[in-house]
Amino acid sequence: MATIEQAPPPQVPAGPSHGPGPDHPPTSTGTTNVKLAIWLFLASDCLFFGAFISAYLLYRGRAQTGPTPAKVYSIPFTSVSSFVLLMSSLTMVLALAAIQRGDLRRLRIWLLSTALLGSVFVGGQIFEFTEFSRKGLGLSTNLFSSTFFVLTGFHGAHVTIGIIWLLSLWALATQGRLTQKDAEKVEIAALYWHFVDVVWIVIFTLVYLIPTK
Amino acid sequence: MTNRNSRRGRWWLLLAGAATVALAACSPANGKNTLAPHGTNAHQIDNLIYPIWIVAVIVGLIVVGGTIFVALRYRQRPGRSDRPKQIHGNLTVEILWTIIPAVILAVIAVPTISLIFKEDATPSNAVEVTVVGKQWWWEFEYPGANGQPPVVTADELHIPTGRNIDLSLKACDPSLPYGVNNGPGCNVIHSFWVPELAGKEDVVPGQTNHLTLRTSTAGTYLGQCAQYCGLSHANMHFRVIAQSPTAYDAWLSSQRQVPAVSLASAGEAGTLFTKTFACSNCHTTSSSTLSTYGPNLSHLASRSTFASGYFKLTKSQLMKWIMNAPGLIPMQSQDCRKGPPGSPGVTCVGMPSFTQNTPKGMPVMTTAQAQILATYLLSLK
Amino acid sequence: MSDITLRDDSGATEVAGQTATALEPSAGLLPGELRPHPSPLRYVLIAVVLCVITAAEVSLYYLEGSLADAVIIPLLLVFAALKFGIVASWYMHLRTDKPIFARFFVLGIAGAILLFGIVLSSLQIFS
Amino acid sequence: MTTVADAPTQTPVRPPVILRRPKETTGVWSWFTTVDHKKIGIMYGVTALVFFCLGGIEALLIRLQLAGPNGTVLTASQYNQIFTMHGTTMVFLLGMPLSIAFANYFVPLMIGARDVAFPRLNAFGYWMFVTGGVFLYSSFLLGGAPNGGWFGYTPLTSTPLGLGALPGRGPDFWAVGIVMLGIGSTTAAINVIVTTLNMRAPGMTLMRMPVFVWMMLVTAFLTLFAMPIITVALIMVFFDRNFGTSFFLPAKGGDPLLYQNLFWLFGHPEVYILILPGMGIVSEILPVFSRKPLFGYPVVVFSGIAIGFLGWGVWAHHMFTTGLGPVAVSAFSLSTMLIAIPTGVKIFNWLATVYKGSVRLTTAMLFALGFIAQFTIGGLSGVSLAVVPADTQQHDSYFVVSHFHYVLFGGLVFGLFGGLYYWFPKVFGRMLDEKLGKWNFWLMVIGFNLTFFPMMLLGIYGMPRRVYRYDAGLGWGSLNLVATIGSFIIAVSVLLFIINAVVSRKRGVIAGNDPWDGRTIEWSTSSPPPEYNFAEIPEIQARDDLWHTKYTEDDDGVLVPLPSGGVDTPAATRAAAAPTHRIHMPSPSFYPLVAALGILPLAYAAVFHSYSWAFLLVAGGAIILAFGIYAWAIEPATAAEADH
Ligand code: HEA
Ligand code: HEA
Ligand code: CUA
Ligand SMILES: [Cu+2]
Repeated sequence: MATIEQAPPPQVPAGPSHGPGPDHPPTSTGTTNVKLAIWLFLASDCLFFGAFISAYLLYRGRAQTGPTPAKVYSIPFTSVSSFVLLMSSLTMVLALAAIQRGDLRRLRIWLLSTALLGSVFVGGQIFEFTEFSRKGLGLSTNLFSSTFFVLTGFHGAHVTIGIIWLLSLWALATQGRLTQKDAEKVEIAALYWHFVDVVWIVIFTLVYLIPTK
Repeated sequence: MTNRNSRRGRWWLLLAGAATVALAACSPANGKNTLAPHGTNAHQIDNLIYPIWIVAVIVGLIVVGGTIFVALRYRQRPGRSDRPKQIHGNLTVEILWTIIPAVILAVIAVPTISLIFKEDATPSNAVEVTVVGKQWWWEFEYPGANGQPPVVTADELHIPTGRNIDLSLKACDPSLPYGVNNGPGCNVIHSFWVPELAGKEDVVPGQTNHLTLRTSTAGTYLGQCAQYCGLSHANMHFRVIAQSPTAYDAWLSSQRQVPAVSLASAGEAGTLFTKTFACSNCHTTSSSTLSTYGPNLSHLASRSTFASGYFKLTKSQLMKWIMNAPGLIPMQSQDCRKGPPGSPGVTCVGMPSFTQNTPKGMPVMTTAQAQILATYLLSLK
Repeated sequence: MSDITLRDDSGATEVAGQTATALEPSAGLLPGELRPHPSPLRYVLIAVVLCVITAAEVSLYYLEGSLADAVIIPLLLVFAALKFGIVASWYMHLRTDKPIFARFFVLGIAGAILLFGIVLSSLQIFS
Repeated sequence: MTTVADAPTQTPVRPPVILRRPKETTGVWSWFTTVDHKKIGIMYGVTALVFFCLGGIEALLIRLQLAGPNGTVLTASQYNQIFTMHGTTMVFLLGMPLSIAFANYFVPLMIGARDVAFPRLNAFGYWMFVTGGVFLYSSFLLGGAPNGGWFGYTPLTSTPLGLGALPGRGPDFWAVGIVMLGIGSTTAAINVIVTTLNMRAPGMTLMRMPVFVWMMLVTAFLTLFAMPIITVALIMVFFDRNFGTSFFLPAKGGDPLLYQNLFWLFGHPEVYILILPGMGIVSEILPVFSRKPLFGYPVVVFSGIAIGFLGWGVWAHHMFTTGLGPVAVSAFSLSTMLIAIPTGVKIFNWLATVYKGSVRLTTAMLFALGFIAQFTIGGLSGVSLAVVPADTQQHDSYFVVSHFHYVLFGGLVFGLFGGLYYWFPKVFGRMLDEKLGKWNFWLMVIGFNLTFFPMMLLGIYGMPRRVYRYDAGLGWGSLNLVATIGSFIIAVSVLLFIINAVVSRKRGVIAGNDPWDGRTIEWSTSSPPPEYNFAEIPEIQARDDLWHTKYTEDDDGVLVPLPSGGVDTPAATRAAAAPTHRIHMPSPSFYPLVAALGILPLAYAAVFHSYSWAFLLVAGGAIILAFGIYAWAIEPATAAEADH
């Protein structure tokens, strides 16, 4: 028990070196609780999307009535919106890099652009959904449409939550309440955002690009 | 513990054997006892499971006995040191009690898997019957051979002894008239179980499962739906009547006959059946080839039970049923008189009451009317 | 004595565990990171790579019919996996972070693929 | 904040919060705002036990109905609601939360932490559990309780209300309620994992952690990965019922077996979620009352992990009769049998722990021993179920009902009761009465076996489960009567426990820090522990750290008390001493409760969305939820006054 005296916890200097400030006390694994938690959540979310994706894969060929996937997909359109979401990942890391440097102006710019790109994606999705229903493919038209809407809809809901999160961070940043030492707050949001992007990468391939009978 | 004393081992074996024998001996002769097999499949299962149960009882006795033993033997008491030796583990014994169960399980697995495949094999030279599970009764369809139409009946499955019966289990047979795949009331999972003949097999909408029955003992075996299927799952009975092949053939050809009394010649009963109470929305009495929403009644009187085999087929019982079926077996049938099943706005699972909950403008059934109907139905041999 | 527990004064619950692996403050690193993040330029380059792969994916789509499905589908899957891997390892920093995060993530993904793969094959999707 | 010395008077710039920061740490209101893991643990425990009584009363109704042929206590419709709610309650509102109660209270104490990693999230998880439970039970008053069985097979449950396959809105309540509970248990799982991985005291390596902590860690991972799967399945059920989709409606090509796969992909890990905590508790109790270390600690830990992994590969053993085909069925039969191996290792290691020990048959120990014996019976009947041809006879019969009550009641509940007797003194500072405890135990053993052993026979004699009545003349009457009598004996024993707990809490013998001569560090702090758990975070030097301050082994490995051992050691004194410095604990907060309350109207709106007023619920719920989350995010974990 005497060893406790020899192992004083590291005194963490606050200040320009934006290492873990007093908000980041030592932990057994050397990582913060929040970061561990967000990764656990993302791991769990893999099974969430996995279940929806498998339902989609099971049912995509089983459209009994109504238009088939090939009839309704507009690959150029979806490619563009996939591209937009992909690029939002870039702006997201740039935002993180900015706050790590302490460049708060760029932080705000990149946060806002990420949120904007995300909104463009969601907007595109809404457009796509209305387009589909115009072509006679509603949520309940057939199994393909049900699984499609539910899968992409829940993905869109994830994106929307991400947008709200980013805008909240942006609002904090504009009030000067998000500074260099809060880099981790941005990183957590970024991890969530990239995850949503990565899920879309999978959806884009499995749902849109792979040919259906 | 075991190899030190093989005499004790034998004692356990004896005890376990005795326990399982007792299990079988004390079991009721209730027509549903899995330990009283009369079918090939049920026999095979019993032969497989008895030795496994004996192993299980032995393992159980070792563990339960061991628990009681260590608790009592090493109990703290005056005169016993309370400073036991600190044993942190022992890899050898731990490996041992990993391997021994593994070996036991491997031994169990071999006959298990061989029987799985055996049961799955398509039976040769089999009598084919389609079994349709509906909320909450069973329909049986005998395919018509050489251009003959099929025979559709309910509640009682007739099979010939000494033959393989290949049952196709479906939730609905779309190939038959009115066998609407999406008709209400025939869209949930059931499970076909005749414990004394064979293990159960589910009836899953959208797929066809198979089960092979075979028995050499003529007799009546009780069956019941085993998968929870809603309000009256508990009442979804049926029976299997195993007959000699000649008796079976005779039965089947009698079922193929045109019903004894035609609707047209039934007089007032015909009007009541088709018009006044629109029984014909759900049943037919004129053709044993039709699958209908409710049981096909063309040869009702040739059965000994009705309503999922829940009631003996007597006139008084039948009258009670006709007048107020949901009073005898719970059903979700408040809407049933509003229109044929499946029509929009009609939530109907089961048979309505004709004396209660009558929609405006519709007649309430009198006892006299019920009697006319029952008499008519009981004339349908 | 009480100076030993000075960490307590930073408040919060996170006070509890203090072990040898405690966070060392080191410039530019967020907690849990082993190596610094790439430069913004590198990020942009990665984005370019991602765009190229996406372009390849979309062009593959337009080759459907002229190329056998047996070629297209595996290629598409490989491309998707590649993009997934790049984003996860560079943008999500799994490359430079402590391996514990990658382990969780792989557990989730591999678990999902394995389990749902079995489910789908038991439902005869592949036959 | 009882422990904080006078706080500075000057108030720093406060973030804009609308609700005043709650300060009370005692009194009724403090329970609504507390973020203390111990208080939340107690709340989990009490609430779960209340639900146990509700589920138990439902069980008694079931038993009354089935006591004889053609029972008339309940109608068919009532019976179906009752057994569904009984299963749902026992699994989601007793089993999981009571385990979480122990985890909440004891994981931080056993690893030497001051609190869990996310105290407010912890509170939120609890409030989700309460609101989810209340939501489920409110269905009795609002259009009928769930009635599709605890695994809610489709298409029965997913058929839209209007088609009438199942009466009432029960399945809607069920789907939404389970999703709510899932949110709660997922947050709890994340909390347990992060706490265990990150907040261990110095020296508390993974292989020094108490087995209970290990098992909770495995359980938390299972929860984390199982919950999303059932969430998806329930979302699809909900859409089928309400939005015209046909995921599981065969008439339009949907596949009911997809649901079964998804459900059991959750459901089987779920049963290990339920049993592993019990196994952890037993692994704590046995060594203490045998005065011997756990036999083969690493093997017990690894077999727990192995069960966690293997548990993912067996789900289709619930679907042996659905026509999967012989290959799939054989594979799942084998994988199911495989689980018996690590489980058996645990059983034998436990017996070896007691073997040649110095056994004190306290109530806690009796429950642990009862666990071993009865769980084994349940496990062995499980192996019989894994033998597929036999399962085709036993499936959906009372044999299965007997199997899972032997493992769930004989295992889980016995383990949890053992835990209650074992840890009650730590939590409340007073001992539970041992005499009443023994009555409690023996009545429960007798009642339990009287109830559930006959069910095994009933299954073999052909009685299907989930039937509200059976005919006379099937020979099932007397065995059912025995089961009913047994269940009332269980009820008496539970009643004795409640009396014991209520009385002992006030008048029980004062426990002291270490009443059982414990081995793990939760016994080194005072009973009940102070808000900050340990005045000083202990430095861990060995597995069973506390034991090493009291005892050692001589050359032959025989136990030898240390002359200066026990509560007088410097370490123990230090741990339990009054703190010499200020320890800031996270401050109470309203917002976890607010956020959870925001979800409640949303849940009702989901069920009643077709009514015109439902949008009011949506709006109200969304506003409350958003307010709760934002205020929570902005509010510092520790109140402003304590910051400087
Ligand atoms: C705590 C919960 C729990 C636990 C731990 C288990 C453990 C096991 N269960 Fe059980 N099970 C349930 C809860 C649980 N189960 C529930 C709730 C259901 C029904 C759900 C429903 O339908 O409502 C169910 C249903 C169920 C079925 C489906 C039955 C059916 O519906 O047809 C099967 C089939 O294989 C099964 C098997 C097993 C096996 C093999 C184990 C094994 O893990 C057991 C292993 C333990 C031992 C075997 C004993 C100790 C070992 C030894 C002493 C070693 C030596 C042993 C041998 C050599 C054999 N269980
Ligand atoms: C942990 C899980 C658990 C526990 C502990 C229990 C406990 C009990 N169970 Fe349950 N049971 C399930 C999980 C559990 N069950 C599940 C999952 C199902 C399947 C459901 C389905 O098919 O969908 C099931 C189904 C089930 C059935 C089958 C129903 C059917 O298929 O038709 C039966 C039948 O007897 C039954 C009986 C009992 C009994 C008598 C108890 C008893 O041991 C209960 C003992 C408890 C009490 C008796 C409480 C006593 C308390 C008081 C009396 C105090 C009163 C208090 C105050 C007034 C303050 N259970
Ligand atoms: Cu049909 Cu139960
Ligand atoms: Cu299982």
